[in-house]
Amino acid sequence: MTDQMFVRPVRTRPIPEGARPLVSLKGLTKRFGKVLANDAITLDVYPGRIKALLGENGAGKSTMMSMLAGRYKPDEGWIEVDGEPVRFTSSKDAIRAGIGMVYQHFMLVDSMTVAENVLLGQEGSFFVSPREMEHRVGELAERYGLNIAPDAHICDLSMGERQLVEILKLLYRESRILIFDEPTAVLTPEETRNLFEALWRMTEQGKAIIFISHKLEEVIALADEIAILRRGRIEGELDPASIESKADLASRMVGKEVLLEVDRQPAEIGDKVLEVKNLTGLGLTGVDLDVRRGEIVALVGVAGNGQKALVEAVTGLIRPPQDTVFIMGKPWRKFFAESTWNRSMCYIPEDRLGLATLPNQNLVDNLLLTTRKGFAKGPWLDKKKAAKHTTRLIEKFDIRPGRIHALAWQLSGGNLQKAVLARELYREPKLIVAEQPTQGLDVSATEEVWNRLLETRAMAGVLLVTGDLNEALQLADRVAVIYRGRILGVLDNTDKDIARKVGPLMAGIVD
Amino acid sequence: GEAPQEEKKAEEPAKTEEAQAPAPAGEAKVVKTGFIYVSPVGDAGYSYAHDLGRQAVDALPYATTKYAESVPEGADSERVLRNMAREGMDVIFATSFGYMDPVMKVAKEFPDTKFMHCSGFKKGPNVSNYFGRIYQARYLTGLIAGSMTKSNKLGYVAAFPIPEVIRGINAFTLGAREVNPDVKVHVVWTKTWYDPALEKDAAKSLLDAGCDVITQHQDSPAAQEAAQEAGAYAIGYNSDMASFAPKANLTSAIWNWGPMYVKTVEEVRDGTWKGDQSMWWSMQDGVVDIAPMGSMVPDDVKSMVNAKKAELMAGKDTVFMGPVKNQAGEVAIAEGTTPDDGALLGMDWFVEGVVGTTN
Amino acid sequence: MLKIRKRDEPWKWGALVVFLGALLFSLVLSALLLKGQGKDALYGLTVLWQGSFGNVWSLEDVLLKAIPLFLCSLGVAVAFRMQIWNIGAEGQFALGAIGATWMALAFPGLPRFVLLPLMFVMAFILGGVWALIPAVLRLKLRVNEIISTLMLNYIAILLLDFLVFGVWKDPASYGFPMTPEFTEGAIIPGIAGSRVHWGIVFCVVVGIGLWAFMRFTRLGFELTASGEGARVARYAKIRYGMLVLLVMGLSGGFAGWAGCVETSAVLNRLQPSLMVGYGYTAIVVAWLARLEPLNIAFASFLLAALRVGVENMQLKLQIPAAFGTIMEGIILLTVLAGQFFLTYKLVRKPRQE
Amino acid sequence: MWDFLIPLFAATVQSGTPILYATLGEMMTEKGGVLNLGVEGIMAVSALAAFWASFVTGSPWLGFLAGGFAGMVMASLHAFVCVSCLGNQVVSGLALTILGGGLTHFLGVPYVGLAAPGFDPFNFPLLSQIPFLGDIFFKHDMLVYVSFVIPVLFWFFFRRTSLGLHVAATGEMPAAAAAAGLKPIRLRYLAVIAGGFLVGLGGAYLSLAYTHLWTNGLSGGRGWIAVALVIFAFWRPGRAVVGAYLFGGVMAFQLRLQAAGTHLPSSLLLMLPYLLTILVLILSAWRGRRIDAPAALGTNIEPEG
Ligand SMILES: Nc1ncnc2c1ncn2[C@@H]1O[C@H](COP(=O)(O)OP(=O)(O)OP(=O)(O)O)[C@@H](O)[C@H]1O
Ligand SMILES: Nc1ncnc2c1ncn2[C@@H]1O[C@H](COP(=O)(O)OP(=O)(O)OP(=O)(O)O)[C@@H](O)[C@H]1O
Ligand SMILES: [Mg+2]
Ligand SMILES: [Mg+2]
Repeated sequence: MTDQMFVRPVRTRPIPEGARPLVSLKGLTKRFGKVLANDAITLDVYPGRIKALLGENGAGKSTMMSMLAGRYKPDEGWIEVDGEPVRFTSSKDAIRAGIGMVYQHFMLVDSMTVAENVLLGQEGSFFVSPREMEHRVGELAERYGLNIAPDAHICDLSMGERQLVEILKLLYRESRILIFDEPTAVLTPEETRNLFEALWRMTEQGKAIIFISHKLEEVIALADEIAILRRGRIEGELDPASIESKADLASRMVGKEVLLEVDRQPAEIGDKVLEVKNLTGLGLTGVDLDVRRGEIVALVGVAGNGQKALVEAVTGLIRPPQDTVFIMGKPWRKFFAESTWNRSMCYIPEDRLGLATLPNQNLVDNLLLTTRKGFAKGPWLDKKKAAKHTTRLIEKFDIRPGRIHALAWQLSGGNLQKAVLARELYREPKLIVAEQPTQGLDVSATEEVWNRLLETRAMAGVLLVTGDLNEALQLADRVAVIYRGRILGVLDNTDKDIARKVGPLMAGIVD
Repeated sequence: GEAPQEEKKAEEPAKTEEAQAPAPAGEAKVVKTGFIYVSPVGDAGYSYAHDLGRQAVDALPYATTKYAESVPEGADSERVLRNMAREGMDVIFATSFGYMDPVMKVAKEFPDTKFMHCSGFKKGPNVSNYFGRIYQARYLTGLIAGSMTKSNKLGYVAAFPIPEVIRGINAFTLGAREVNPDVKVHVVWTKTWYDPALEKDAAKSLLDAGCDVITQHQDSPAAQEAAQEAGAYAIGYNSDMASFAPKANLTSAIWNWGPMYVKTVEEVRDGTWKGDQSMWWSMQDGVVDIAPMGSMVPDDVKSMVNAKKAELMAGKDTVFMGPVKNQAGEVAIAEGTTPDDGALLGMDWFVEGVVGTTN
Repeated sequence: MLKIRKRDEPWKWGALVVFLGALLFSLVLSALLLKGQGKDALYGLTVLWQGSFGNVWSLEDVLLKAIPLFLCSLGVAVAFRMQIWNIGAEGQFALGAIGATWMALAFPGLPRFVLLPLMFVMAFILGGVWALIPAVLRLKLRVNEIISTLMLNYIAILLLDFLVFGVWKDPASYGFPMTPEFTEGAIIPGIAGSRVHWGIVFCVVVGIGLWAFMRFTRLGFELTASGEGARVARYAKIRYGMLVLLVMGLSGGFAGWAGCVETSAVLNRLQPSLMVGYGYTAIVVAWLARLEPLNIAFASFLLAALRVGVENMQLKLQIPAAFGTIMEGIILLTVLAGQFFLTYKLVRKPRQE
Repeated sequence: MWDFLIPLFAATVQSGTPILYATLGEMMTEKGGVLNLGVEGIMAVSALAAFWASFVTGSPWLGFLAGGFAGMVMASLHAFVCVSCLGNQVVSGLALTILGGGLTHFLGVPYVGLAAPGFDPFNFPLLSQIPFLGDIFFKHDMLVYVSFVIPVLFWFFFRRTSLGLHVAATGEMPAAAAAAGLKPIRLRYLAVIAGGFLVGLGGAYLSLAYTHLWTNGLSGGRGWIAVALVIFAFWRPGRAVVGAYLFGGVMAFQLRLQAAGTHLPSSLLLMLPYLLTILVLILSAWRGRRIDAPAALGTNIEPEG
């Protein structure tokens, strides 16, 4: 159903006769210590076309693009622009060669204005005038029909607007090759559509676009050609026209059969595990929400509409007003005063490395982070027992690398998420708050996380906070839409029209 | 004052070697002396004055000297003292008050070493203490300041409210009020012996408060500078500070340890040195003095001061002769009496005419 | 061409190698400095060695000096572990001395086995409270603890001054700033007649206790975990505020104990000369020891040796005492720079084309 | 009343000046994302260098520059340890303070108590004639007048030059700066070294204008106060001026209180600047604008590839 969300103007465009690639990668190899991130990659990028790059987590997509953007230097191989070999020593060289990149995490300075960010490094003169800079950027935005105030500070902008600023940066530099690393992860369907339209417009002007995404439907809808990367190697290039279905593409990418649908059997509904009653404050207005054991309630909305405050209030990171939040029937204060390490609540935050784990500690210590009370004997900690349980969890969840002494930062995103999940489920929670649990994960990891979450319904209620509508529809029993701190509606997933109803609500449109 | 600096440098290596070489047989006994100072020797100030004394000893043909500077008072000095004693020093001069307890401790461990402790009050079989009556010099400078002031406000930048400093302030005040009963002496404490920036600030605050003669009980000449910049007068301390502020410096109250240090070392050589003594040397002994007065001091003042100095040199110490009133206006030293040394050494009150507190 | 690579595994003996390298480097630099001053560098270093380890009494001195350093560094290390930058050990040391003195002066007649514990308790309390001020300021008002602890150092020293120049001044001291000498019961005795006192045994006990606490207890684990920040602590349901208070209280208490031991065993009274900067050297020690209690014992012994040895140099070569401080600074900077190699390595880059 | 206040304010300006230089220096460093707690040590070393240069050459201006240069040298040590070797910024700063203190004590011994040519107060033409203000601001030495200009330059640098923008971007988000084609490592070096230069000028002020005499421990805690003032000033030069003069004022005031004859114990009066520092931090925290701090302050840039 989500496949129809993006409709391309022209389905396929053949490479024009005699067209020369704008950029060619010639045998690029990059190692990080023992990891061979990129292995002799050879790839051509043609003007006026969108090339999608597909691959599992850790396949080496970002690494490859970072070399193209001058951030990393290749160990072997070289890059050719317009047929000429080039050597980039810094981003500046790449920018000069017309290569622009929008990183997975936006590279914007929050405290500066849009104009300052766009012109950073491109001011053109030693002395600058804020007024003049804003003028220049304003004109540029107008020329491309992008609606953005050049004097706004980045910290006041939504994710979609920030993306526009990133695009403005590339436009200002007149980049000919535009690289987008998972640009849609933080966007609403509406914003994604706008982005795609902007991308198509840019290809019409002869720009080449490289697009990295884990969302297969987007790739199928957008790309002129698809390159598949597996374990650092190019496995082959596909013509989107030859792809039969998402599942087909997925199995070609992973190299084995992948089911893309999860099997959601209704579970037995139990008591209320979370109840939010008329919560006003913390940027929220009159929020009512409840989650019962056996169901998954998805809270969808564009990032920055109050989800963060709600999640932090529920999970005890900030204090909500009195008598608004009840967990397992107990008032917030009472619950957190009495909560035990297991059989209560667990939180799977968006920030896996910074919040959910200790980056510089090993997996045992990271297991202990939330379960330490289970391994305590009086004041003492039983680390031996913890190590044993860690080993067991590593096996059960297939966390790689399978060593208990691996440090958290060494794990890939998917494995880290699995580790967090393993730990939190070990606590046998009654309420799970999962925030963007599959963001940045590839299809197979996503599938695994989804299945785990569905399984937990047997013992717990799940509050799933996500910006990915597809995910919400796949998993949730009920979907609550949040906009500007208000819940605009709670829809039952049995509703056939749900997909059509949620979109407008996310944009704040109530009929 | 660059000359002494170079001199010192030039002779040091030679001296060190000499000290290591065993004493040539058949010659008279060599007296090994050690000095420890609380601050760097530098070119002015308290430790510098002591080091001039050391140099006088060093010039003796039968004496060698060693010194350690910037030795913190307390536990560290104990170790330095012990090391010096182990090195076989015959006599050790510990020149700061804070070395008192360490000296007493180490002296017990090394009964054959003789210890001279400056400015303290404890003594033992092999420990004597000594100090100088710098208040006599202070009194003379007070006479000058009292004569020279127009605003009748004198400024005193002082380090710590300890008896030595308080005594100096009192003597200065008594001198000034002797020639000019309307004079008030304003005191600012810096709580540091040596911080030119702070001292200068303190002097400036006194100048701004209307003082037109500034003196200090500090180790740097910063106050002199401040006075000169403000067109006021200044009186130095420790050594002759005229060179730092030639236009402002009226005179300085100075230490001159050389003669007595030489005398002590002589006693050690001759075996006549005695422990368990308290020696408080005075102007008569040549240990304290005032530097030559500046040209701006009128001749009548000069001769008045010289007359008073002659009395002191003759052994007539009338600086604290009663009646002396305290800040509250009560008679603290009765008419016709002079406090004994014990009372002077423990002085912790200000005389009338001092503006400030002793804590 | 060399290039930087992150290590997959931490370098096993790296910390030791870096430390020894830093030591060597700073010795070479110091030798150059000596040369620059026209001294015989090799002789200088021999004298340094002699002064620190040359004979029994210098070893005794080193041990004596290592005691307050060790206790202060333990305190510093506990706080640093949690990324609380307590650089106020100096002030907490002063407050500990004040606390001990208070008890010693208030109950001079008590027997040793009562009075000494009383002094230790009060030193811990006052040192701890002094450290709790910045902790509370940080938690409730988000006041930067680096600055507040440092400012409290200056204030503590002036407070000590105020006391010994005022109410606690010994009437028999001729007005000089010092308290009366402690009674027998308030003095930590030497071990078997030597100058090394029982404080060293106390250090061993405290050191092992802290080591076990950090390594084997839940609170110790929580403390390290909180080092990642208040938010992570909240996430893990660790009582962050409570831990900050605990850690600062401990930190200040340890420094306070150092003050107590130094006043009681070495000075036998309170006087301003107590303050010689152990609190600052403690930071160097703690960092050199990578915040590990057992390493701290080693590092504080080493730095104490440096300090004592430098005095020997001063005496023999007329070198200013600050020479030791320079070496401390250089060692610390070198170790910091060298720790780069614990997580990264330089590899030869294959030449292209 | 005015007889008390005008000299007080004039003294305020003077004792605030070295703090102002140092505060701006630290602010420059922090704008680039590096915390340098070595201000105290840098000030001490540069005070000595300034003194030495002026003593040897007889030119106070050369001394002033030498102070700045020494500041740069010390700061580049910090930059090397933190920016290149990823050392802990807090500890490296402390090490610098320790090293600086040691170096000054060691190398300064031969100069203790010596005087070098320095800057003397003079009446600034015309401006010193202005009633009140002239007395307060324009009867000082040249370096005070220089310090009036620097905050303006500082402001101009960060608001009106591209280099300033680059430095600020590096302090906020080095990765973004790198992605924009800038060189964050170089920019950080620049910020730290330029900051060291300004701190060095503050040190030079101490030995060339404040007093013309050499001594150890000239900096006397001013460096630390400067670090605190940066927080108080919310990384803005205008507020740094206010903060520096506030401190100058308190230092001048407590001495004047003594000179006028107060009965408060001097120990307590001497605590005032330090108490004020804490108070100032409480006040700035109370206004609660954490966002003003450069976002990447205190974090190192990990090398890549
Ligand atoms: N800076 C680095 N240091 C060490 N290893 C790295 C570094 N960056 C990437 N790697 C490793 O290189 C491999 C490729 O990583 P890369 O980020 O390119 O993958 P990706 O395809 O972009 O994955 P994702 O879909 O998760 O974004 C992974 O194994 C990763 O762990
Ligand atoms: N996760 C956190 N993020 C930010 N600040 C925190 C965090 N945890 C604690 N703090 C700070 O520490 C202070 C005290 O923390 P503490 O853990 O004692 O919580 P509290 O608010 O006092 O709750 P209670 O008194 O109910 O235990 C808080 O007011 C806050 O300023
Ligand atoms: Mg990636
Ligand atoms: Mg609490």
